[in-house]
Amino acid sequence: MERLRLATIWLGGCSGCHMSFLDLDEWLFELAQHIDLVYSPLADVKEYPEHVDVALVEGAVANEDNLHLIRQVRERTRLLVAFGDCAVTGNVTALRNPLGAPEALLHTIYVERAEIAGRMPHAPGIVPRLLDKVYPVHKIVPVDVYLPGCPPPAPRIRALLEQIIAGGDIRLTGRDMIKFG
Amino acid sequence: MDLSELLAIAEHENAMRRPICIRCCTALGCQSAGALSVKQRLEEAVAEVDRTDIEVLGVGCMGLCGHGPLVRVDPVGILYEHVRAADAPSIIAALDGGEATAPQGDLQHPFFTLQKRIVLENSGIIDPERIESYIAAGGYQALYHVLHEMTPAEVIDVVTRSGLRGRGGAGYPTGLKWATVAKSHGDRKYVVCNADEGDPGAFMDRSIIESDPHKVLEGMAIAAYAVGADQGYVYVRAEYPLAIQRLQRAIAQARRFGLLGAQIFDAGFTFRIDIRVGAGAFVCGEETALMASIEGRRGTPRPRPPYPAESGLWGRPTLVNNVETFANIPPIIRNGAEWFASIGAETSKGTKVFALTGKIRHTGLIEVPMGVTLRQIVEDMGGGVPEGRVKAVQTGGPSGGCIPAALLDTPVDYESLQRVGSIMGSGGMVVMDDSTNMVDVARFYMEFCKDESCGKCIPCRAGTAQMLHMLDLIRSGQATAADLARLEQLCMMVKETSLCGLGQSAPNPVLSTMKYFREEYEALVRG
Amino acid sequence: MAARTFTINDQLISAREGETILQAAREHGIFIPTLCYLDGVSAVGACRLCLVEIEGSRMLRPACVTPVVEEMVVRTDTERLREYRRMIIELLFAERNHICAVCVANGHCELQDLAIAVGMDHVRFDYAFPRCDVDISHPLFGIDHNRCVLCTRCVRVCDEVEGVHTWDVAGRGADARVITDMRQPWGEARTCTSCGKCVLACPTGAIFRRGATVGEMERDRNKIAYIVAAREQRW
Amino acid sequence: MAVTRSQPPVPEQALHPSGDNRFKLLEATMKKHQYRPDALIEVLHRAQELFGYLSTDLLFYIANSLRLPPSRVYGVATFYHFFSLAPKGEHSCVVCLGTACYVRGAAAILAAAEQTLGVKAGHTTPDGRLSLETARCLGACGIAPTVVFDGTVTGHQTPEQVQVWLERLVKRGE
Repeated sequence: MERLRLATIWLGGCSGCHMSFLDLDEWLFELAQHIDLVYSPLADVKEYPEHVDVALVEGAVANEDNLHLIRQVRERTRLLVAFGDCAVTGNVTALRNPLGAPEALLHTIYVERAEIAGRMPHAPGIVPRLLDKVYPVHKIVPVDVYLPGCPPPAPRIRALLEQIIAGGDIRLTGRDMIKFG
Repeated sequence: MDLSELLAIAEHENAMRRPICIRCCTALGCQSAGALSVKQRLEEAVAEVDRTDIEVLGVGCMGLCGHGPLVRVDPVGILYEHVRAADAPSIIAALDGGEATAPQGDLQHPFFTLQKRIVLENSGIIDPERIESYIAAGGYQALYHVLHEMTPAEVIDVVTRSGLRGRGGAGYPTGLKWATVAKSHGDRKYVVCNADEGDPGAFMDRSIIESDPHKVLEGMAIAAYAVGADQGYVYVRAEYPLAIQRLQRAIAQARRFGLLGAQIFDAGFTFRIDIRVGAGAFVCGEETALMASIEGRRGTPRPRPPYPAESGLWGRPTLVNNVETFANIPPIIRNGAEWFASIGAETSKGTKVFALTGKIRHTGLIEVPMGVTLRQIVEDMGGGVPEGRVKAVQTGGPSGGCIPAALLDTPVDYESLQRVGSIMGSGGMVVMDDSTNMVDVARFYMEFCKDESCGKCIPCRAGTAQMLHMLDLIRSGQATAADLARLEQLCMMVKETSLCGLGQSAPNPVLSTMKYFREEYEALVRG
Repeated sequence: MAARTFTINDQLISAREGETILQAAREHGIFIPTLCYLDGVSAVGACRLCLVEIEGSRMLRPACVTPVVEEMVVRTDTERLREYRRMIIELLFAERNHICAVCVANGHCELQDLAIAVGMDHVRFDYAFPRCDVDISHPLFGIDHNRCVLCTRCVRVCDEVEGVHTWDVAGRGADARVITDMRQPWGEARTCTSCGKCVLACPTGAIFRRGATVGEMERDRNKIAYIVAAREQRW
Repeated sequence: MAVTRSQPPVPEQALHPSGDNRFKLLEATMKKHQYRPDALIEVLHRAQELFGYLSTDLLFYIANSLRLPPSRVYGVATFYHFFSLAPKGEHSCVVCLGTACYVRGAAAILAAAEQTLGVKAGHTTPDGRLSLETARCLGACGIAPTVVFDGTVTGHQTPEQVQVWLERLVKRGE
C-alpha cells in the first residue's frame, strides 16, 4: 500500500493540538508505517510541498502569514483537516474579535494598558500583519474534515487517522469524536 | 337613544347641508401638504363673498394622496389637486364662471372609476370628526338593526355567508372566527381591533380611521354583540397621532350619544371601547403579541393553539380582527350577505383596500373588487411608472413577496397571490421600476425583520440576523454560489420553524426575489 | 384519567389525557431535543428544537406545548427535522461567543450536548462575535452574556418558583439580554434573594456559581421540579 | 350603573420626594388606570410625554406605583422603540424609512442628514440641539419620501431640502 504524505500545520493556535498529537505516544510508530511526514512544525521543512495527501491544520487564520500558508496548503493538499477548535471555530484565538479592529486592540494592549512607556509594536517584515478578524479555516478555504476539541484528545486523533488510512468515507459522530472544548 | 332619535339626528344633519359643498381632505397626507390652511382660507373666502349657499367641509381621505392637498367641489364634481391656500378665492370665484388657479384632477380617470367603495364609502365625503355626519350617512342603523332584530347566531350566519375573510393578512374566514369566540366559554369576552398597521408602505387602516372612525366602532359593536363581549380595545400604533385623536373623539361622541357604553339602544347590550396605543413594535401586529401588549407586557408572541378565540386577553375568549374587517361589517349587515358575496372573486369576496405607492404616477388609496388584476391596478389606475418600466410589485410588506412584471395579470385574491409567492397582506402595494435592484429590496425587508424580531424564538432572532449578514456578503461580492444555496436553505428553515408569522414570513422577500430575479443575485456572487 | 394512544416514529404509545407529546415521548424513552424546556416551569415553545412533524398538519409543532391527541401520528426524527435542528444549534453558536474550551460549563452544558446530538462538527454560518458583558457583582453568582442563549429559564424559574421576578429580558431581537432589576449589576439588584435557582436552571455556562471549578458546575436540574412538586403537594 | 371598586392604597414612599409637579400629573394617569399593572405601557407613554425620556429613577417610581418588579418595567420599556431611556435633543428630525419612502430615495436623505449633522441615526448632536431618528413608515406613503421636523410631517423631500433645513437649525445654534 502506498504511504500517505501527511503534513501538520500550525496557524494561529497554542500548539496544544500538536502536543495532543504527540500524546499518541507509541501509536506514532504504527502511524509512521503508513505515512511520510512531509511538512510540520515538528520537522524542519521550509516550503510546503506539492501533492500532500492529508494536512492536519491546527489554529485559526489570524494574520497574513496564516492566510498565505493556508491558501498554499489548500492548493497542494487532497484532504484538509481542520484540526482542533481554533481551526474549526476560531476558539481562543478569536477571543480578540469582539474587541474590534486590530489597530485599536494593539493600542489598548501595548499603549493604554502598558505599565511603563507603552508604544505600538513596529517590526515590518518580521511580525506578520494581523487580519481584521480571526477566521476559522473553513471561512478562508474549503475544509474536508472537522476534528473539534481543545485539544482533540489523542484517541480522537487516532480514530480519525485510522479512518483516513483505511480509506473510504470519514464519519465522525458522538461525544468521543465531536465534542467541542 | 332609539331608532327615531337616530333618524332625527340624520334628518337634522341633512337639513343643514348647503347646496354647494366644498370638501377638503384633512387626512394625514393632505394635512402634511398644508390642507388645514387651505381649508381655513376657503372658509374665509366663502365668508368674504358672503355666500350662505356654500359650505366648506373637512373630510377624510379622497385617495389620491400623492396629489394633495385635494379639494372637491360638489355637486358639480370638480377635483382640485395640489391646492395652495392662495388658490382658495379663485376656487370660490370659479363657481361663478371664474378660473381656478389650482390644477384640476380627472374624476373620470380609472383611478376613480375602477374603484368599488364599500369600506371607503364615506371616506372623503363625511366629516370624520362629527358623529352626526356619520349618522346622516346611515351610520349606526346596522347596529340598531342587529340589536333589535337579530340574534347573535343570525349575525354570525350573515357574516359567514357573506364570505368575508380577515383583511389583516392571512385571510381567515371572519364568520368562522366569530363563531368560535361565540362558542367559547368565559366569564368575559373581548373584541380587539388590530390597528397596529406596521407594514411599511401600507396606510389603509390609518386612512379608514382618520376618514370614518365610527364605521370601525360600529363594526366592533356588532361583533361584540355577536360573540357576547362587553369590552373592546382598539390597538393603534403610536405613529398615527391623528388617527388616535380622531378615534378618541369618536369614542367620546359615541358614548355621549349612548351608542357605546351601557344599554346601547335600550337593548340590554353593553359595550365599551378603550384605546391602547402601541409603542413601536411591528411584531405586535401578530395577535398573540398584540394581546400581550394590551396586557402591558413585552409584545412577544406565544405558540398557538390555544387560539385567542379560546384563550386570549387575560385567558378569556377574544376576537381579534383588523380595522378593514370591522369596517366591512356595517355594510354587510345593511345590504345582506348575498350582496357582499356577489362582489369579488370565487374564494375572496368583497373588496380590498390597497395603498398604492412607490414608483407610480398616482400614489394613494384605492378600493377595488377582489379579482381585478395587478395590471389593472398598476397600469390603468396607477398610471404606470413615471420613467422606465414596471419591474415588480411588492405586496404584503415584509411578509410578502415581489411579483415580477411578467405576472401582472395575476388577479388579486388570497389564493392567487399566494400561488405566485406573495400574500395579500394588509394591502400595501409598492411598485418598483427597473432602476430598483431586487437584492437591495430583499435586504431592505430583511433588515426590517431583523430589527423587529422580538428575540423570543431562535430561528427568527438569529436567523434574520444571519440572513441579513448573508445578503450583505452577496451585495459586497464576497459570497459564493454555495452561500446562495445556504441562504435558501436558511430561508426555508426560518420559514418552517419560527414561532410566529413575523419569522415564518420574514424569508418571503428573499425567496420571491431569488425565484424571479435570480440573475441579480448570481451577478453578484463569486465563482 | 382517560388514556390516549398515538404513534411516534411508527411506535404505538399511550399517554395520559392532557399530556404533551414531549412528556409522553420522554416517558417512553424517545429522545426529542429541547433547550428552553425545563421541568417545573411553564413551557414557552421558543427554542424550536422540539419541533415535530404531525401527519395532516402543514406546520411543524413544538412537542413541549402540543397536547397528545388520540390517533395522532408524530415523527420526531425525519431528515428535515434533523437538518433544521442542526441549523438552529449552529445559529446559537454563531450568535454569541460560545467558547467551550474556556467555559465554566464545559462538559456539563446542554448546548454542548445538543451540538453533539445533532452532529454539529462545525458551524456553517459566520460567527457574529458580539461584544458581551460579564457581571460578577453578585457575591455568589455571575452571569456571562457571551454564553447566554436567551432560553429564559432563569426568568421563569425566578418568577414562577422563587416568586421574585428579579430576572427579565430587556431589548429585543439580537440585542435582547437577560437583566436583573433595572439592568443594574446583579449584586445591586435588591429583589434578588440569592436563592440560586437561576444557576440550577441555566443550560449553559451563562449563569454560574462563582469560584466553582469546571468540574463543580454539574447542576441538578431535577431540583427545580422537585421544589415545585414539594410545594404543590405540600409534603 | 355605578361601580365601586376597591382601589389599592398608594404606598407612602411612592410619592416622589422631588415635589416635581409632573409627578402629580403622572400620578393622575396611574390613578385613572387604577394602578393596574396592565396599564404599564399607557403609563410609560404619559411619563415620556411629561419628562421627555424615561430615567431609571422614573422607572423605579412607576414600578413602585404599579407594584411591578423593576425588571419587568425595564423589559417593557426597552422592548418598544417608542420609549427612550436617554434624553433627546431640543429638536428632532425623523426620516421615514418605510418601503414607499425607501423606493423614492429615503436612504439618500438619511445619508445627507447624517453628513450634515455629523451624527448617525438614533443619535443626538453633541450639543444636544437635535436628535436624528428614523421611522418605520408613518403611513404617509402618498407623499413619500417623508421627513418629520419637530413633529411636523413634510412630504416629497429631497436630500438638499433636508440639508438646508438642518443647516439653518444648526447654524442658528451658533
